[in-house]
Amino acid sequence: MDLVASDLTVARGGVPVLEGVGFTLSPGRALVLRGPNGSGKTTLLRTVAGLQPPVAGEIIGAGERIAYAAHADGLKAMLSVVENLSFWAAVFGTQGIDDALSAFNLEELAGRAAGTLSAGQKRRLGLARLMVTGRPVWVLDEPTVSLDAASVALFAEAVRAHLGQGGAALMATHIDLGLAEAEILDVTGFRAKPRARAEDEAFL
Amino acid sequence: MDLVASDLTVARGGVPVLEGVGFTLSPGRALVLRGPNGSGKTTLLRTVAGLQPPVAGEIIGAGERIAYAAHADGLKAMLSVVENLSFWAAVFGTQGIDDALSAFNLEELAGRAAGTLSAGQKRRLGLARLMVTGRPVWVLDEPTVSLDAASVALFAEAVRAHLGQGGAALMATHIDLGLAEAEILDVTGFRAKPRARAEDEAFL
Amino acid sequence: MRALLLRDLVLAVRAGGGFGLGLAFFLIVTVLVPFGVGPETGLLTRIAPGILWIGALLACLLSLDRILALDWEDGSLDLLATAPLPLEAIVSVKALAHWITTGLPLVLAAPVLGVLLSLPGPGYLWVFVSLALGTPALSVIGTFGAALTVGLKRGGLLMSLLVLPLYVPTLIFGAEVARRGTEGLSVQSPLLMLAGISFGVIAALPFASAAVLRVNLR
Amino acid sequence: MRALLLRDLVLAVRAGGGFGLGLAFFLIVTVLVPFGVGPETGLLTRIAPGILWIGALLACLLSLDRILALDWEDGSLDLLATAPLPLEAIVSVKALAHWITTGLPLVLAAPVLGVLLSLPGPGYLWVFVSLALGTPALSVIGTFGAALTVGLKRGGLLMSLLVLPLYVPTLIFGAEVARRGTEGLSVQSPLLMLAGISFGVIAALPFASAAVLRVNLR
Amino acid sequence: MPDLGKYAFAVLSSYAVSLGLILALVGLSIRRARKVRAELRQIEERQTRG
Amino acid sequence: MSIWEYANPVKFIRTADRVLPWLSGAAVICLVTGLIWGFFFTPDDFRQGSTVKIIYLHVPAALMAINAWLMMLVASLIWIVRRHHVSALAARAAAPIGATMTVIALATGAIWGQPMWGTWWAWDPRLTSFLILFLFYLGYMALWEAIENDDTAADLTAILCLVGSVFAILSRYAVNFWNQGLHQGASVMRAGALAGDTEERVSNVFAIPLFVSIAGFVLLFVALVFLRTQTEIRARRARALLARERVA
Ligand code: HEM
Ligand SMILES: Nc1ncnc2c1ncn2[C@@H]1O[C@H](COP(=O)(O)OP(=O)(O)OP(=O)(O)O)[C@@H](O)[C@H]1O
Ligand SMILES: Nc1ncnc2c1ncn2[C@@H]1O[C@H](COP(=O)(O)OP(=O)(O)OP(=O)(O)O)[C@@H](O)[C@H]1O
Ligand SMILES: [Mg+2]
Ligand SMILES: [Mg+2]
Repeated sequence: MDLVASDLTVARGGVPVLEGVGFTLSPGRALVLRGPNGSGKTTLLRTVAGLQPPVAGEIIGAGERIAYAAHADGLKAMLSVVENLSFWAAVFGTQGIDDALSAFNLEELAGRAAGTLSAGQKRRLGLARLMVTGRPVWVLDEPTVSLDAASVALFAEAVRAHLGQGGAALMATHIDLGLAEAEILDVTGFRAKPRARAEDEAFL
Repeated sequence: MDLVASDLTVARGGVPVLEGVGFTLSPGRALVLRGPNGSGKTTLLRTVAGLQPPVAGEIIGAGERIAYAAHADGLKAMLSVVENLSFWAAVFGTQGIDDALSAFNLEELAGRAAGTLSAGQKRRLGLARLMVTGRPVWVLDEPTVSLDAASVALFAEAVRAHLGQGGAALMATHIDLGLAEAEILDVTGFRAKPRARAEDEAFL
Repeated sequence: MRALLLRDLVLAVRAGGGFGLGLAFFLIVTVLVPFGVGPETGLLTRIAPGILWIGALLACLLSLDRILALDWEDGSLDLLATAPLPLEAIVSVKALAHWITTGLPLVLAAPVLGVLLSLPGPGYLWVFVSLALGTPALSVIGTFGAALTVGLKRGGLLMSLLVLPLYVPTLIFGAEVARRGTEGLSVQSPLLMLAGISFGVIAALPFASAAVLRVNLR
Repeated sequence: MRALLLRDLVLAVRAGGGFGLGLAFFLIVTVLVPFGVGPETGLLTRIAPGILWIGALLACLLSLDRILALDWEDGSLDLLATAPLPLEAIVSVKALAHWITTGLPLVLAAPVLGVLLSLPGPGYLWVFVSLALGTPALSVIGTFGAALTVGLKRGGLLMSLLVLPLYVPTLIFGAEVARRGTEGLSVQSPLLMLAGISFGVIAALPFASAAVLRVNLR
Repeated sequence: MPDLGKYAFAVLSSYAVSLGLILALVGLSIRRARKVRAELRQIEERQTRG
Repeated sequence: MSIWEYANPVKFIRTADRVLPWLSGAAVICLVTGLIWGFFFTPDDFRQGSTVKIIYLHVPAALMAINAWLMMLVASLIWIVRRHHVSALAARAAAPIGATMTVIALATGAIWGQPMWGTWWAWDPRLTSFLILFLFYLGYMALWEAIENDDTAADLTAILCLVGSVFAILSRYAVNFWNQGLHQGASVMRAGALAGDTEERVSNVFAIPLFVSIAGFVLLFVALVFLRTQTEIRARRARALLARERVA
């Protein structure tokens, strides 16, 4: 099933930031969003993930199919790496976190409390969470922040495996992800024309 | 005055992570720390910035000469961009934030509350803070995270200007900073030999 | 859902927050009151049931911000919202976890602390019963307050402000049950009201909390 | 230092935290007490000075975690520690900002809230005086508690547990001044003790707070 | 058994409570001491061997 | 040879292993003698009846509750000044013992108060200051538990202990002042009870078993501190070895 966004207008803090965005993401494909800082990539991803409603346009094939990873990793500092992952596995009703651990080279850190990991190790754990969701569409906001080259390669590997199994991925990033096969969508062209806050329209 | 670290051992959570680290940073020079995730770059920078004492070795020429920028930007979401910068200028006893604003292209955002900035805009503000400290040695932990290409160029520009005025910079990063003239120090070689937590040594 | 409940309980224990501390706060409020109003036994006896109720209520109130704020800050709440659990279930489970870690210990401790305030004989039973019936309502209402203020930086005090008026009916009937019971009067009608509030709130409020949370996540 | 004070005050106002809410909490505690202990005027009159003090103390306590925790979380505290201000000055300024945003409004509001509890005539003056003298001590002691627990995830309740026993002497002498003054007795000796505690604490405790903070930043 | 008169309950219960608390404290201390000692020995053995 | 040698963990463990049997033996002997003597072979007081027998638990526990805090204070100072790990761990080890003693003093006092004063609890200065002491113990132990890094925890709890001691003394004065000035009823009752008791205590019949029992409590405290400190050292060592293993 494709993820289709058509003629989407998304707003942040009430101000529309992107309009007329449309794309189709088929199983097995990856789409990378690009655009300068503040162009609205995070806003678009949050909308696709269903965390905020679009101002206009519609999104088909999202909802329960999406696994979202934001800037913040949602890790509990007091729980160990394994406990953090198992929790998310339980919430999403999947079994087995071993694949996720080995995919992101976390076996050695398995027993460590998440709060004592370095920035990059935390990020790896945050990404490993995607694998235990069992969801087909990954929506990722700057996934490789803080990762070293080896970890970026691990990530690219994991994404490729996911695509190979018929999954799809939608990512925002400023740097190279090492995913040559990904299509690129530059959001700069969709910058919303200056106008009032969406909710104020009734008052104009 | 040089910043000299000699035979430094630094520990995180009581466990030594790097040992025998030594470097000299002269005015006008930049030093980039590299190393895989969890190798101890953040720990080393915190030690140099004086936030934690070294386990062994010494650091000369640090202390009051250092301006530190960590993963967290220390921004107040409720204060505007100008207010955030002015506050730090006042704390460090310097005047004039205009240079900092223009160097990081923040003029347009000047009146916005820091909480409503996008990830990259926040980061730019965090970096602009360095310029108002008036301190000669910048110690930066992954400064370009979330920045787009244009902003990375701005940052490189600012660092170059700082070096040109006799400043120095010590940075940890995984990605290219666009600073060709920087020396590189790979911390991988200094990995501490496995041993117990520093404060537990009495117990071994 | 079981996983969420278990995780919240584990976190409450690990983070050194849960069980012990709500209790300790309750203890300390009870201890402070005599310092404030003076050590006279007669006076203390008269205000004992009311003070115990107020103490329990405040202890509950202070721990409310743990319900959702932590999960909000580290991004778990966003992720939970995209997980295959209805938000209504999530807020209910969170309220339950809060009650187990905070309300339940308070209920068990109240009779013991009654000693410090020279609570008279029958008081022990009725303070216990009224708290056992009332604290679940406090947790559920508190979850609603937490959901309302979750987006705000340190909404702590604002939340107290919003939640306290909502706590008033529960407090009035709960304290009334405790006070009347202590004085040996009939407690039937306030007891019925208290039970009514509790069940009503447990049945209906999670929907409001979930709605509010959905807006806040937007 | 002036900049830090100003920033903290501005933040307190903007974040919807400071002035209004400590006050509102105080108001609500005062309002809850009659619901808890019953509406009898004679009883309320007698406990009024004590309840006002306890209310002020709790309102203070609840806002303590704003003193340092926010700055810790967003990294400002690390940055401040590397700034050219001694940590002793930083904690003192933070305590002062806390007093201005929380203690001062409480002092001004207490006489007004006294009306709700049927505080007798001379009580207004003495509640005011004792709170004016005592709340600075509460802020400074509270800053110490905040510094002790700043590294801990949600140290909030632990901090209450640590701080409350430290508040006991201030509370006792403060409430004693208020109570005696209200009853028309001599207040000289508790007043002196209260002043002594306040000045001693203001002079000495910032050093302990700074030491503790330095350990926590390590 | 001495005749405790009407205060039997008070005296006996204070002895019971106190001795109970002391024994609990001693018991817990000893149990933890044993456990930690065994744990440490195990770790030491493992490390000297490995 | 200096006393600081015992600040070496290994040396401390060895010494503790050597003295512990003797200490605990002596503690058991004194406790059993004192308590059996007090319980079975002392006469009833003419005013308090058989309740005087509670004194053999109540007073030693009360004394130890205070002395344990003093010991923690000294140990904390040593840690702050000389940074001997054993000292910090000894303070940590003593806290639960002190807290238990406080609870015993409070519980026996409360049980005693019921027949004597007709109430379980009165806001008498002495009782009140013990309650506050208990809170200090709770806070101190909670802080130790809450902090993960051992050295940080040692530093913070040591400072808390210092500051807490000053405030504990202040509280004691405050509480004395507070209850005396205000209240007649309960304090009259109390003054009588206590005055009568102090006179009784002069009598050797009560004093000797009391002293034996106090000695028993002191020995018990010392033995437990040795044992628990040893345990803390071992636990710390185990953690250190595990950490090393993990890094390796
Ligand atoms: C008839 C009743 C009581 C008598 C005769 C009595 C007697 C005593 C005596 C002789 C001491 C030792 C004094 C000293 O070492 O300075 C003492 C200490 C103490 N008692 Fe009681 N007590 C009574 C009831 C209570 C009650 C009801 C409580 C608490 C609930 C209590 C708590 C304490 C405490 C905390 C101490 C230690 C205070 C200190 O050493 O300064 N006592 N008591
Ligand atoms: N809470 C808010 N209120 C008002 N405006 C906001 C708010 N949050 C973000 N914005 C603005 O909305 C725009 C889009 O932000 P968004 O975070 O989507 O950008 P982005 O493309 O993810 O940028 P970055 O690459 O820096 O992460 C930005 O101009 C930002 O300043
Ligand atoms: N609080 C802590 N307790 C114990 N160990 C920790 C703690 N924080 C970090 N560590 C460990 O210390 C090591 C060094 O961490 P540090 O953050 O310095 O790495 P880094 O080089 O900055 O890595 P990154 O590139 O991922 O940011 C890591 O192995 C990490 O797991
Ligand atoms: Mg973004
Ligand atoms: Mg790092």
